[in-house]
Amino acid sequence: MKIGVYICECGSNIAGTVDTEKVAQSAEPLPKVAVSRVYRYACSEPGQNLITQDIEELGLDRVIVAACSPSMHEPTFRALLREKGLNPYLLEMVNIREQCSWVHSDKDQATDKAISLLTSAILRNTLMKPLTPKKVGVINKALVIGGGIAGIQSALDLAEVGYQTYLVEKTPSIGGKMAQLDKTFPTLDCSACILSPKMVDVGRHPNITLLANSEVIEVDGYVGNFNVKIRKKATYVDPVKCTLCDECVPVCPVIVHDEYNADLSPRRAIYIPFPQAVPATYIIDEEACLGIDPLICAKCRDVCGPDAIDFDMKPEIIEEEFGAIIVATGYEPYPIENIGEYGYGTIHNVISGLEFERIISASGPTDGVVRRPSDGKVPKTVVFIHCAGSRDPAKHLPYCSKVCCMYSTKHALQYRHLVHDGTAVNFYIDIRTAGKDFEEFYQRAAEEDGVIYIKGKVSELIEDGDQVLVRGVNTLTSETVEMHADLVVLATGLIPSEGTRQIAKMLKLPVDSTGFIREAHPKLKPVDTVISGVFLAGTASGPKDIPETVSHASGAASRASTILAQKELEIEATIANVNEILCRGCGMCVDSCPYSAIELVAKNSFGHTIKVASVNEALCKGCGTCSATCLNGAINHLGYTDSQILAQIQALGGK
Amino acid sequence: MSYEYIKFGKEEREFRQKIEEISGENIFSCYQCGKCSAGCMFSDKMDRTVNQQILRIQLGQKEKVLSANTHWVCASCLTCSVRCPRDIDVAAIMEAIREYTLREEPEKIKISELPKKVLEKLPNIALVANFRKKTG
Amino acid sequence: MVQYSYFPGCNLKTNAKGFEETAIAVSKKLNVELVEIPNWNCCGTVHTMTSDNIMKRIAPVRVLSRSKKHIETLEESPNQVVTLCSMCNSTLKIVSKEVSDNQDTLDKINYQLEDDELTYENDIEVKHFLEILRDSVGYEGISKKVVKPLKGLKVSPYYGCMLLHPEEAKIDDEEMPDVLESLVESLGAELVMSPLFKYCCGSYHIVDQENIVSSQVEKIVEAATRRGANALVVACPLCSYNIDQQQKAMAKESAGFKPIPIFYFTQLMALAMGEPVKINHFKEHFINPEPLLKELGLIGRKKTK
Amino acid sequence: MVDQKQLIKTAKEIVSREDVKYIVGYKQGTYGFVTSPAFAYTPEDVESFIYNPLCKKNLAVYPILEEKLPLKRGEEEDKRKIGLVVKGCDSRALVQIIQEKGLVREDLVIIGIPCKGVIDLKKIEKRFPNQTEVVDVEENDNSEYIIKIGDTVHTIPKEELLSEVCKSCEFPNPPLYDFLMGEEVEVREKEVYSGLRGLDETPIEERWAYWEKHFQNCIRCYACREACPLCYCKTCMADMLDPQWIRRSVNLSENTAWNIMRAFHLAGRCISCGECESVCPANIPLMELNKKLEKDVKEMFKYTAGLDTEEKTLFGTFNPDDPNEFIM
Repeated sequence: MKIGVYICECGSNIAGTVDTEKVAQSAEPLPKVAVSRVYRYACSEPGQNLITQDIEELGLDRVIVAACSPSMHEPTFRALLREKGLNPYLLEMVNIREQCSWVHSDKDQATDKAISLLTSAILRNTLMKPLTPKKVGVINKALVIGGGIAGIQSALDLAEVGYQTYLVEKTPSIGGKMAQLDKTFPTLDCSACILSPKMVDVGRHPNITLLANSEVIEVDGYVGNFNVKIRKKATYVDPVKCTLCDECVPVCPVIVHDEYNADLSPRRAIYIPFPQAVPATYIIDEEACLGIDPLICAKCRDVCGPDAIDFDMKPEIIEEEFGAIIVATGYEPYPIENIGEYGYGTIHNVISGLEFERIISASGPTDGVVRRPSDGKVPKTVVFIHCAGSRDPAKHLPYCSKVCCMYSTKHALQYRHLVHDGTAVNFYIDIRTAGKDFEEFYQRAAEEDGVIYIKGKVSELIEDGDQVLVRGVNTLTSETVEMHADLVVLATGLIPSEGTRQIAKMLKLPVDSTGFIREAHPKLKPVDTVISGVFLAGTASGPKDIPETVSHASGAASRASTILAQKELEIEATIANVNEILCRGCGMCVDSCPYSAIELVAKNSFGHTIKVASVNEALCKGCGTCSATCLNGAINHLGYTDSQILAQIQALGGK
Repeated sequence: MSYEYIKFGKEEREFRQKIEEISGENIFSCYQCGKCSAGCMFSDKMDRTVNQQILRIQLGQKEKVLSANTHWVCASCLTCSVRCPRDIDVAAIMEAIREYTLREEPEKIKISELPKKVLEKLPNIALVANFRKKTG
Repeated sequence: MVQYSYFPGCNLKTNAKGFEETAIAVSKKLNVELVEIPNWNCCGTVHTMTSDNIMKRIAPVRVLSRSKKHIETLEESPNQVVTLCSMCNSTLKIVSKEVSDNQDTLDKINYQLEDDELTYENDIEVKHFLEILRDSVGYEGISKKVVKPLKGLKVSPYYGCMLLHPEEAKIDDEEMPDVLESLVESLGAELVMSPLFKYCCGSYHIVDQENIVSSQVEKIVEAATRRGANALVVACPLCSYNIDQQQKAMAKESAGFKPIPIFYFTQLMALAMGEPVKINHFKEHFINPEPLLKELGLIGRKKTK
Repeated sequence: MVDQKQLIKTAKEIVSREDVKYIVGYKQGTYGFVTSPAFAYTPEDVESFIYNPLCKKNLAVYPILEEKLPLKRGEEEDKRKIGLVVKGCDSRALVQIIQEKGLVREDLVIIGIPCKGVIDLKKIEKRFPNQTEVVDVEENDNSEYIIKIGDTVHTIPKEELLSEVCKSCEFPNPPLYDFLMGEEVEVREKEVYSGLRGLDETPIEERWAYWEKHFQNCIRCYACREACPLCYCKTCMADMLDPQWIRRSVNLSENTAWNIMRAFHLAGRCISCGECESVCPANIPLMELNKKLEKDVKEMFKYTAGLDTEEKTLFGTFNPDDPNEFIM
C-alpha cells in the first residue's frame, strides 16, 4: 500500500489561511504515506500530471487530495485514478477549503485543523477497500406528472426528442391554471390562444400517451427503472364516439359550480371542462351525477345520438415502467379565506385574483363584461390588494410569490381597458417587476392607463352598504387612508398544490419549509431532485411565471433526456451494506431511509423465517442515515465503515 | 398621523386633469422614487416633499396640495426635471400648481406692497422673474 | 471679424455693465464682434413651464425673429443669436425648441407678431457666449491672447442652474460640465473645484424670500472657500447679484465670515488679456475684487478712477 | 385491586386454546418479597398465578427471548402464540417492540392489568431487612399497603414504598391488550420530570462529577441490559469486536461509554418501566438518564414511545425539518 498525499493551495484560497507546507510535512511520517506534496492548483492540468507521474514512478495505489469540497473535484480525481488503472474509490478528498481555510481566520489554528483532517483521512484511507460500482439498465420512457403548461412543455420536448412519454393529468383536461387565465403579462397575449396549440400538439403527438382524469397512485423502483401505477378514472363518455354535439348538457338536471370559472358560474353534471379542452370530450362528474345509474336518471344517455354514454365504464389501473419522471404538479392559490381581516367569503364583493381573471375573461361567467358578484353591476372603483397573505411570515406565507405584482397590474390595466370611467387602485408594499419587459408593463399601466398605486398595506375590509370600505395607509404621505370600493380583488400568493404535496410524499421528495419541492441544488441543479431520475418542472418547486415555467419545463425535459439516452447507468459504489448476521429485522432503517432504498426481506434461518434489511443498490444514495439509525450496528456504509470512521475519530481525538 | 378619505370623484379628477393640462405632464408617470425630492436643494424649507405633492395630485387631493409651501419654495432650478428617471418635468408640475393658484388668485405677492427700497435696489432680472412666477 | 447678432437682455445694461463691456472688449481681441440687436425686448425671463400659455412665449419669439432680421443686415454672420446672460440663454433656447417642435404654437405666436410685421420661421440658433468661446474660438485661441496670466487667483466655477438646465438649454453636460473650468485654466488661474457648482442660488426668491437665498449662498461660498477658492466665476447676473450682495450682508452680520469676490467669466478674460480695468465696473460689486487683484499683482497699484 | 380469580380464569381460557403455546404471569417467589415469572403451558400451571403490588418485573422480555432452535428436516415451525400478563409500562414495551418489528402483534395474547403502581423492592427490603419468608402484600383503598409478615400486619402508606417511576407514571393503563383485568385506573396529571431539575439545571462540572461518581461504581454486570425489554439486539454493540466500541476493562472511561451508549440506544424507545434501575446492584440512577432523553425527545420531536403500534419509531422517521439542536 502506497499513499500519495497532495495538498492544494487553491491560489490563496487555502494557502492564505493554512500553512500548506506544514500540513504536507505532517503527513510524511504517517504509515503507508509514500509522498506528500503541495501544489498551487491540484485540479489544474499540471497538478493532475504531477499525481499521474507519482503513480507511475512511485507506484502509488491510493491518493489523498486535500483541497476543496469533494462535490467539486472528486469526479476529476477519480477519473484520474481510473485512467491509471487504480480503483477510483481509493481516492480520498479532504476538504481543507470550505471546512477549514474559508471558515477560520487564525492561521495556526486553521493549520492544526487541516493537519487533523488530513491525518484522519489518511488513517481512514488505509482501511479502505476497492469498490466496484454496479450498473443498471434504463427504460427509455418518460412519465410527466401534471398537465399544466409545465407538464405540457416537458412532454412535448421529450416526445420531440423521440421518447415515449406519458402525461398524467388529474383533471379531465390538460391546460392547468394557464387555461383559466384571460391574458398573460406583459404582452397581453390571450392565454388560451397561445396555450391551445400546445394542448392540441399533446393530444396528437404520436409519442405522447395522454392520461387525463388519471392519478399516479404508486411509484416504485429507481432511476432508469421506475414502476408506476396510474389510476385512470371513468369518464362515462366514450371519447371516440362523442361528437361534442352538446345535446346531453341541457337535459342534465344536476347543476353544480363550474371549477373552470372559479366556481362563479354553474355547470351540469355532464360537461366539457372548457371549449378548448384536450382531450376534447364530455365527461360525467361522478360525484355530482345522480348516481351513474340508468334507473335513476339517464337523460343524457337518452338524448345522445352517437350512443357515447356508457354508465358501465370502470376505472382502470395502468402499470408502466419509466426511466425518468418529471414532476409538474403545479401550484394552487393561497386560501385567502384565512385572512380574516379581508373578509373573503363573507363580503360578497371581495374576490380572489383567479376569480377576477375569470370575470374579465371573454370566455368567463360574465362574457367579458366586468361585473361584480353581488349584484352584477359594473364596478366603478376596484381596489387591488397586493401581497394578500404573502410576505407575511407571522400568519400566512413568508415568501414573495413573484407573479402577484404583475398579475394585479395586468388586472388593473385590463379593467381600465374594459371600464373606461372606472378607477383602479393598487395597494402595494413594493412593486416587483423582475422580468423581461415587466417594468415597462407596470409603467404603462400607470402612465397610459391611469392605474393608481398607493404604497401601503390594507389592514381591513368592511362591508358598507353595497360597497366595501377599504382601510389602508399611504406610507408615502404617512396617512391612514380610507376609501370605498365597488369591488376588491385580493392578489393571492401561490402555494404548492394538493397534487404537489401528494407526489412529494409519494416519491419521498424533500420539501422546503413552504411545502414546495426542494431542488437538488438551488443554483446548479434547479430542475433536479435529490432522487436520481426525478425532475421538477414549473411551480412544483416554487412560484414562477409562465416564461420561467416553460423554460424550467424544457430544462427538466433536457435533464430527463440525459438519463433516457443511456443504455445503462452506473451506480455510486459508496452505499449501505447490511450485515445479515447482526440485523435483527427491526426495520428502523426502512422507515428512516429518505430514498426508500431499504426493505425487509424474508430469509430462512435454520428453518425459521426471519426478516433482514436489504438495500436496493440503485436507489441508495449513500447518505448514511440507515447506518446511523441501526442500533445493532448491522448496516455499514461502503467506503465509510464503522472501523474507518473509528480510525478517523481516533486520529481527531488523539490530538 | 393624519388621515385622508380617498375619493375618486369629479373634483379629484378635474384637479388632476387641470394640473396635467397646465404642466403638460402625465402625473401617473411618477412611480414615487423620490429622486426629485432627494436632489432638491430647497427641500429643507418645504413642508412637503416634491414627490409627495405629485402623489397627492395622482390621488386628486387638491386641498392638501395647494396648502403646502413646496411649490412656492421651488426656485425652478430644474434639477428635479433633469434628473427624473421617468423623464417627468417635475418643475413644470410645481409651476402648474402655482399657476393653478394664480389663475384663481392672481397675486401671490403684491407688487404694490413691496418696499420701494427693495424695488429700487434689486436687479430687473430678479423682479421680472419673481413676478412672472408669483403673479397671474 | 465674425459678426454675431447679440442679445444683451435687461441686466447687462443696468447692474451687469462690467459683464457686457468686458465681453465686447475680449471678443474683439478674439476676432469676434458682438453686434447688439436694435430694438430688442425682454427675453421673457424664466421661461414658463406651463403648456397652455401662449402669451408668455411671445416675447422670446419676438426676440428671435428680430435677431433673424438683424442677422440679415450683418456681414459674415453665422445664423446664431448670442446671449451673455444665462437666463436669457435658457429662455430663448427653450422657446426656439418649443416652436420648432410645435408648428401650431408657432403659428399662433406669429399671428400675434403680425402687428410688428414679424414672423419667425424656426431658422436661427441660440448660443451662449461661452459656447462661441468654446466651439468657435477655442481655448487655445484664448490662451494665446492672455498677456497677464491670472496667477494666484484660485477660482471656483459656479454654474448656477440655468446654464445647465433644462435639457434644451444646457450648454454643457448637465452633471459634469467643464466649459468654465477649461476657460479658467486657459487664463492661467488656479482651478478650485467645489461640489456645489450647480447648487441653485435661490434665484428670484431674493425679492420676497431672502432667507432662502441667504442660506443657499452661505452653503455655496462656504463650499468654495473651504476648498481654498478666493474667487467665484459666474455667467449669470442673478447668481452674481445674489451671491455678491448676500455675502456683504453676511459679512456685516458675522465678523468671522470671509467673503470672496465674484467675477463674470468675461471679466477674468479681460483682466488676463490686459484690457483696461475700468470696463470691469468693479465699483458696482458689493465685494470689491480690487484688493485681492492688487494683492496678487493682477492690477496696478494705481487706483483706477 | 386486581381480582386474582378473574386473572386465573382468563389465563386458563387462554392457555387452553390450541393456538397458544404458553402464558407468562407472576407467581409467588421463593423467598421474601420477590415474585417470580411463571410459565404456564397447561391450565393447571395457571393455578399458581398471582398479582400483587410486588409484581414489578417486566414480563415483556420473555417473548423476545424465546429461543428458536434450528428445525429438523420436515419439522414445522411452531407458530403458536405466547400469552403475557402486562401492566401499563410492560404493555408499552410490547407496543414499542411491535413498532420495531421485534414481535408480531398476532403472535401475542395479552392480559392487561390496570396498574396502581408497584413496590420498589429495594425500599421494602430496607424496611424489612433479612426477610426470607414469603410475604403477602395487598393495597387497600386508602393508598396503603397491608403487609402480612407471619402474624403481624403492617400498614404502610403507599408513598413510602412505591417505585419512583410509578410516582411519575403517565400511562398506568396498558395501551395494548386483549383482556383487561378490571376497570381502567384514573390517570392524574403528574409532574413527570420534577426529578430532572437537578440534572437539567446544575452546572456542567457538577453534573459531570455526579455521573462520574455513579459510573465509577458500575461493575458492567449488564443486568440493566438483561432486564430491559427493549435491549433485545441479537448482538449488543457492547459485545462487538470489529470495531470494538467498548473495551472490556472496567474503568471510568469504558463504564461511561457503556452507560451513555445504553441510554442513547433507548432514546425514543424507553417506556419507563424502571427495570434497569431496580436491578442495578450499584444503585446507578439510570432512570434519570432515560428520563432526560425521554424529555428531550418529547420536547424536540413531540414523540412518546410505545403508545401506538401503527406509529413509526422515532429513529425510523426522517424529516429534513427535524430539530438539530442535538448536533453540536
